[in-house]
Amino acid sequence: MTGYFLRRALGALAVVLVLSAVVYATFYIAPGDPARLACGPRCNPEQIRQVREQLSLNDPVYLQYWHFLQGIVSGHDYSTGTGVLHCQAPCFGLSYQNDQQVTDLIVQRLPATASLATGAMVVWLLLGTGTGLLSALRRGGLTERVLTWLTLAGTATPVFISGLGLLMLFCAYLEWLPFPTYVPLMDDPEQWAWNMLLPWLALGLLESAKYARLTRSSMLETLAEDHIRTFRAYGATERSLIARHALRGAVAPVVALTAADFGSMFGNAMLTEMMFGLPGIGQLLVNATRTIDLPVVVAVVMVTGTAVVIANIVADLLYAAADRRVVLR
Amino acid sequence: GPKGSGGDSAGGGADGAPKKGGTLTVLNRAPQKQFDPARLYTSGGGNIPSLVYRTLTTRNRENGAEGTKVVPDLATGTGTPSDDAKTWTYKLKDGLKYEDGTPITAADVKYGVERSFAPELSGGAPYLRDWLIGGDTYQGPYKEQKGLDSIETPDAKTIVFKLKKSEGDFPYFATSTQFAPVPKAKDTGAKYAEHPVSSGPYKVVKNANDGEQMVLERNPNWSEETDKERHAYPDRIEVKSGLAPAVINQRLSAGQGADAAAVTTDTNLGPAELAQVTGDKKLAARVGTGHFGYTNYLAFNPKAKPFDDPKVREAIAYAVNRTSVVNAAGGSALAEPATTFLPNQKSFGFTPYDPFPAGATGNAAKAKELLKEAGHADGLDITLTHSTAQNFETSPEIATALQAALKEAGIRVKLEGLEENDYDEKTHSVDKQPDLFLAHWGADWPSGGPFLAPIFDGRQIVKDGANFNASRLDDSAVNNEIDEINKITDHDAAAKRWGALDQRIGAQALTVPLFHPVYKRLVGKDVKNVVISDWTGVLDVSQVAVK
Amino acid sequence: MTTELITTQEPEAGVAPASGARQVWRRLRARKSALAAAAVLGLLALLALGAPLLAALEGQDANSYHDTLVDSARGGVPLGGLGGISAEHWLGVEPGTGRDLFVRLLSGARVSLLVGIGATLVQVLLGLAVGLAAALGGRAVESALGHLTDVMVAMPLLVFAIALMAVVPADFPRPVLLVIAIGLLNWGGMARLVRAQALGLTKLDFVSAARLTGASRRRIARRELLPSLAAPVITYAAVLLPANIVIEASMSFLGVGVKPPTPSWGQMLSTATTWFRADPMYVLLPALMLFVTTLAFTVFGDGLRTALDPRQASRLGVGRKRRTTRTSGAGGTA
Amino acid sequence: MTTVTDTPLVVVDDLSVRFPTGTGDGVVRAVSGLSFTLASGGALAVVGESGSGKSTAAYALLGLHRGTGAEVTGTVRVGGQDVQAADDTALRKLRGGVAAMVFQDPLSSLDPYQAIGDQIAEVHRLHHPGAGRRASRARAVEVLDRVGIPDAARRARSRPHEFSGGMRQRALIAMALACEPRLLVADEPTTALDVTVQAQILGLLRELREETGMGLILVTHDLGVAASSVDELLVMKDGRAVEHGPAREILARPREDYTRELLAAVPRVNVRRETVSTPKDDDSVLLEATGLRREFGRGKKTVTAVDDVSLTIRAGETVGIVGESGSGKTTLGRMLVRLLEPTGGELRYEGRDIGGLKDRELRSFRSELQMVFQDPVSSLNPRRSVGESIADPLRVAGRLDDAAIVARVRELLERVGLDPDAYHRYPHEFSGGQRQRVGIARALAPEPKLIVCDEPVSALDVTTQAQVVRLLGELQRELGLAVVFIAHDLAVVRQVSDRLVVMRGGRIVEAGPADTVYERPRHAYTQGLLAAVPRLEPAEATA
Ligand SMILES: Nc1ncnc2c1ncn2[C@@H]1O[C@H](COP(=O)(O)OP(=O)(O)OP(=O)(O)O)[C@@H](O)[C@H]1O
Ligand SMILES: Nc1ncnc2c1ncn2[C@@H]1O[C@H](COP(=O)(O)OP(=O)(O)OP(=O)(O)O)[C@@H](O)[C@H]1O
Ligand SMILES: [Mg+2]
Ligand SMILES: [Mg+2]
Repeated sequence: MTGYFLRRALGALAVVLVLSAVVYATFYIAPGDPARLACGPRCNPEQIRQVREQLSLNDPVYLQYWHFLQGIVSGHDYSTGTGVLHCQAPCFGLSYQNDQQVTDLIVQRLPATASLATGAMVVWLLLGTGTGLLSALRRGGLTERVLTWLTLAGTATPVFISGLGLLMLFCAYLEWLPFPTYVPLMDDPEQWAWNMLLPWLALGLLESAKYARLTRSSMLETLAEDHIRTFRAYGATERSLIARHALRGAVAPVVALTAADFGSMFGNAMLTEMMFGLPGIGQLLVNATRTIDLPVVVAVVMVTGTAVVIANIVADLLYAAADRRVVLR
Repeated sequence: GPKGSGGDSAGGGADGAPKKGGTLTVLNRAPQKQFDPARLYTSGGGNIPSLVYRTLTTRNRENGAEGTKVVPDLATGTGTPSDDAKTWTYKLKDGLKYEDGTPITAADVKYGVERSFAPELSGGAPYLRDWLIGGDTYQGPYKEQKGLDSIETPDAKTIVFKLKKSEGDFPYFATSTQFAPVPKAKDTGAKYAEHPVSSGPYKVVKNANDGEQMVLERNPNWSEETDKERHAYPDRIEVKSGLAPAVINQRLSAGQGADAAAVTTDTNLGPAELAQVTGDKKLAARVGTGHFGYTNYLAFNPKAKPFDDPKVREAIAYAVNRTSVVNAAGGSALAEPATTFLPNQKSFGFTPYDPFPAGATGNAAKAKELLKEAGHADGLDITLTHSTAQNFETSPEIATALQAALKEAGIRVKLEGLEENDYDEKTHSVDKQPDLFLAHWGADWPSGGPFLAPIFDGRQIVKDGANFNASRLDDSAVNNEIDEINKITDHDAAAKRWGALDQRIGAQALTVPLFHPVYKRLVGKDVKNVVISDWTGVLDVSQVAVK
Repeated sequence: MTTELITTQEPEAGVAPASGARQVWRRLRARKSALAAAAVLGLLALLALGAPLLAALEGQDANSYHDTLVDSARGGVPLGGLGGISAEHWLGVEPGTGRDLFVRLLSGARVSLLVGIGATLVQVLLGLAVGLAAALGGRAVESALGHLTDVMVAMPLLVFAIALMAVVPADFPRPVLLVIAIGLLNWGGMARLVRAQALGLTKLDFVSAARLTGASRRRIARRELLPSLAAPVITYAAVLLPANIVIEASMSFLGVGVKPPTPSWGQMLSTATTWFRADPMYVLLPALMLFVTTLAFTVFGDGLRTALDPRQASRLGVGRKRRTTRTSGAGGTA
Repeated sequence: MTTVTDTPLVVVDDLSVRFPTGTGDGVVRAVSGLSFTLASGGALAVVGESGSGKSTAAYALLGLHRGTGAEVTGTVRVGGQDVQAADDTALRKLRGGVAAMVFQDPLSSLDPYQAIGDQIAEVHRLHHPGAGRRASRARAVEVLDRVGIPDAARRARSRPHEFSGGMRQRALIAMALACEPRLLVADEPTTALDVTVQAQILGLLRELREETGMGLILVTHDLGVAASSVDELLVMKDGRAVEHGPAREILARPREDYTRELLAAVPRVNVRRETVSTPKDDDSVLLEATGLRREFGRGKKTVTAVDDVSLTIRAGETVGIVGESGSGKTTLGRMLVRLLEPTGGELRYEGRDIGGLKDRELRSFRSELQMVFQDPVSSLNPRRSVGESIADPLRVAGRLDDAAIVARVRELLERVGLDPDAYHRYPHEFSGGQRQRVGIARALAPEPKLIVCDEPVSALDVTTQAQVVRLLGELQRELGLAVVFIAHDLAVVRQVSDRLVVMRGGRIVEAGPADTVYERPRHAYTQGLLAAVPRLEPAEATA
């Protein structure tokens, strides 16, 4: 087990490193000059030169990247002019745009994204697995058909359509809900929930379709397994068959996929965040991409990449825990 | 229940005299990423920043054209010029205090200006560097502690600026936040923006999420006595940004809960919202209209073929269909057709003229004729560069509108859409500049100088920085005239000369002016005292009352 | 571990049900929804292919402005009901510019289909190449490709697409670039699926038998594995295709997709979002087109999946797992 | 324990089961017109080849076809209850309460997530609703103890994967016992087990029957198993009963041809091989393994599948390898043809060390070492015609042109007893035995010197098994091939081997001329193996 962990952790590290290097290289060759963008709309050459020096943009790219990595491991000192700013490890550097610590920027954005991902996860688990189970149990019936079509429609609706629809319906026409603004959970849990409701629904609905289908097929598969037949042959009721024997096995892939999806939400909920103006990681990334704020872009990609990799490890562990037949190697 | 989902809330409505108190909500698109006075690049000291930073002078907080005037702020007057407007002297008012009660001194203003030279605090306008003696090499007070000699503070109340050349517009520029005082003892360099020391009516109590959430509260040490311009009615101002424009306008029009007392300082009504708002009397009453000195135009590189031939440029000027361009820019309510490069405002020196009268929808026949004269009887193939951003200014829609109009005149246009950063870099680079592209220019203050000089002054052709003189015009007559006008300290007199200069340049068809944008802004239903000056074109947040 | 579905109708257990094209067709035909979806897709393809013809029939083109059809003073809202539907403009005009919506929607269909299908092809090819190489290659190749796949999967697609769009010269044709970008960035899932399936197949004796003939790896991959991979790959491709269409729309929505003035549904939607009150048709039309297209592809893919392999239909998740294998318990002997 | 009444325990009258097929409107008649009765306490074996409808008939006894779409006609009475007419509640009572079923695969038939004791307790509580949780647990331990699980109280807390195959099968039987049913239906309860374990389970069933007086219906394809466990025999073919009567009688004097055929095909472990092929030349050593080793996995989890095996194979001889499941037979066989690379030791083919050669280096003599695989389904590519599969080695060799290849393939097909026109048909169009013939043809195609047959007949019916074994013998003699014949069935191996190798835990425990090993086994393990083989002769069966 320790060996497995060690290997996976090393693999994860490699993935994140490669990812960051690729990002660095890609953005390095992208047009646009970070110094000019940081300097402001009407910088003169002297100012640009100074800013470029300030941001160490004159160093060769590998050196810049190396310093960036160094900062992550051992922190970095920056001059603020009047003093020294120590950016503690893991230090992802300072934003080109306004010298904010990238680590802070990300930490500030995490709650919104985590709120979104968590809530959406609850939605898709409740809705997705719920409808999935229902359609598995009512297979062949009208309920199943209706649910199948609903989930198909769900997968076919991009978040910028469903989100728009929800906004129009609940905020503009019915006026049941305010236009969402992010309220931190700690400030006011109730308002947090009300404001997150629509983003949760929009993202959750999209994902729940996938989960409904997965749950259904997984349930059917499990119900067809031999050990279910055993208990059926001993006179167990259909309900107890499902509750006591089928559910656990059927849920294994769902749990594993949930973990993996939760991880990828950190990078993939971008559209939802843009749609609803949530100050999350995705929004940070899109904005940083547009201004070639390299430290921010690379840091966010590393963080989201790490989230994906860790989530995949967790998913595998959960899968192994839920399904005894799985062997980790 | 969700806060503010119920439609109506208590509130005085928009009529009645404005009173102090209440909370104003500002719903904005762009977060206030920069808040350091040295790094801000704003016309007239900005909107939110000017609530916290007082400057030597400030813009007149009045509606319309009155609002383009410059008035004293920290200083007793708008500045005393001497030596052909090369030296400017200011005296500070009495009783000026920071939020912590300490007095504001001339040295603080000097320090504030000097900070803006520090590369750590990049972002501000370039004028100080170009104007102040020694400014071109000065590296800011962190590297060069002895300061800039061309700024003198003979006593605690007096500050003198020594310039390389005459600048009659200095009082206008002194409205920018670089002229806000910064107490040296409280300066934390790059981190100053986190806790700036307020000299204005409000102080920053919260600045979170990279400027997305800001909360301002009254500064107890600000006194209305010394500040005739800012009203500061609300007790508290909450800025929420990072919102989609559509959401901002929806929220303003719905006006639920706190949104009833909300405004926006950066989001216009888009065409779609305008269409909706104009259909609703109540909403229409809540729309303010503003003009900001701004021109969208076609820029040529007259050094490149075929635009080196004035006839070709003129043909294009004749062929342009300003009606469809205006429609693509949001319709006649949001854009006014332009034939002059200067904005259509008196303060800029606007002199109406139209050297190539094309009418509302273009004059294809005249264009064809000119082309024929230029030897392009079979038509002409050209490339038009634009940005792919959906911004109603340099956007593909406008490019397509032009493409369609030029086609009538036998000019086949190939469109080249560039990504925003790419577009920005290419169009402002001497080497990579496209030969024909959609461009725009806005004024740093309402005067002809900052409008014409960067675009047509030959000495402002920037080799390895941002170049705005796309036509690379380097005409000593024009350059001299610019210098001459800059010596004039009487704004009205200068404006006339700017207008004449504009007309003279316009005849060369170095650009084809297309339209001037118009800003429509929606405010919450409880918002009173809406003031929109022609300086900024947007609602002045320092005048708004919510009670 | 082979677990059979209760609904299994294939008496033979084993690798995969032998399914000739005829059987697949028969099973596909039995599903009305799949047929309906296929009809919709066929219609769509026809519309997309015949777009120039239809435009000529309507007498409009995608980029002509009609200043007189919009109310300039009111932000350019189309004059007339239902977004300006008329005999000349069958689906009305675009607000502001007055461009013909029918032609623009059709051109959008071309882009969507082209990018969707093209990107899927790239993904399939890359996925097959990498997956097969990983399954057949040595330990080093396998782990290198495994990590590469991990990197691809951990990569936030949209961000890279945004960066890529900026890097590539402006005159490179955008739809082609989109095809390459989406294809290049999003093949991880396919590679994992192919690898898992191929690994499963290589454990089967017929592959051992092929090795005994002295066949090279490439021959084994081509002759023995590819035919059996067809079903799962087609099935997964049918899932990827609508997803790719949505990605294209999302990218255009974010402004990094097809370059205007070339119309695309996502880009229309992004400008349309503000118009939902003043001109609802402008939102509904592209939204509906996108929805119907993805739905049709999804439904058809679903049908195809069941038709291709009724037993495997429910087991698409396989592709995801990398380092876990299901084995029927390694219990000892008595 | 059970009240013995005059009414028979099971009455099946004119039972037919039909399955609708997925494609088209055809139906599969799995069982047609089956009738039999079983008295209380009686034991009946249902035998027949694969697909003859044995399981389908057994399922009908518990009404397990209900709700699956199968069409069941005729009457089935179990313990007086009409299974067809019973409502859901009555049916649930019947299942487990009156009749309990033991399924074939002991691993997949248990819930992998729950402790075995809990599963048994759950089943007990289903039929004793009054019993408390604790009482049910106690009962579970009791029955586990009864079926011979050592330290039952502790092992009741184990999960299925912690049990060995035999223990799992015992647990399944214990589960049935927990409900004290009057009838035990066992569907191939021992096919997944080694002979030694099989013997134990059959013994257990016998004991239980004597002790509790319950009836037994044993479904099996193995006549030997049937002979040793029951008094009555029902032979099925194509869904119909072919012969029905006392076991001894049928075995001694089969009346029907089919039964006779079936009996004749059963390999006997105590019958010598008729013609012993003598190696052509005593010195012509073809393949020589010295201290061969193979490990799987890394670190602590390393499994040594084959350990220090030395073996010589001479041209033209047949070497049999036997051993229980997991003893390393397959691994050894695959190493011999270099499908697997040995971890250690030496492997010499015609004097050349081929143990460490790369795939590329092996190519030149790949064709000389061939293999026939166990599973006729997975050993042929379902997407390619059998002709193509057979032609493959010829095409790779590239010596013949297309027409010559086709001709040769047709010749080979004919040689293994198939229609030459089968060239263009696909594997699924063949029966198991035919597919195995295709596999043999493929192995023969490159004219090999050695063929390793890895359990080539274990997946086949006895009748087909006999045909294939015969074919292999013929070919070997004709072509002078060396054959390594791997099987767990000692009787089958005896029919073909000149020499015999007995493996256990990866090592060779005994090796020698076949007859010597069979008749005078020296190693205790070999002796145990031989003793556990079920005997067909009634006299032996009861012994
Ligand atoms: N669910 C089903 N649907 C369709 N056909 C079926 C089904 N179950 C069994 N059959 C068919 O019914 C016939 C009898 O099957 P059954 O499983 O009873 O045979 P068996 O004698 O038990 O064989 P084996 O020894 O292989 O277990 C076979 O032809 C089989 O293919
Ligand atoms: N690829 C593999 N990876 C790990 N362990 C393996 C592998 N192949 C075989 N083993 C292990 O090696 C041992 C010997 O396996 P092998 O298949 O050679 O046995 P066998 O005698 O052929 O058994 P059976 O009669 O069941 O076919 C077993 O413990 C098995 O679990
Ligand atoms: Mg059976
Ligand atoms: Mg084996």
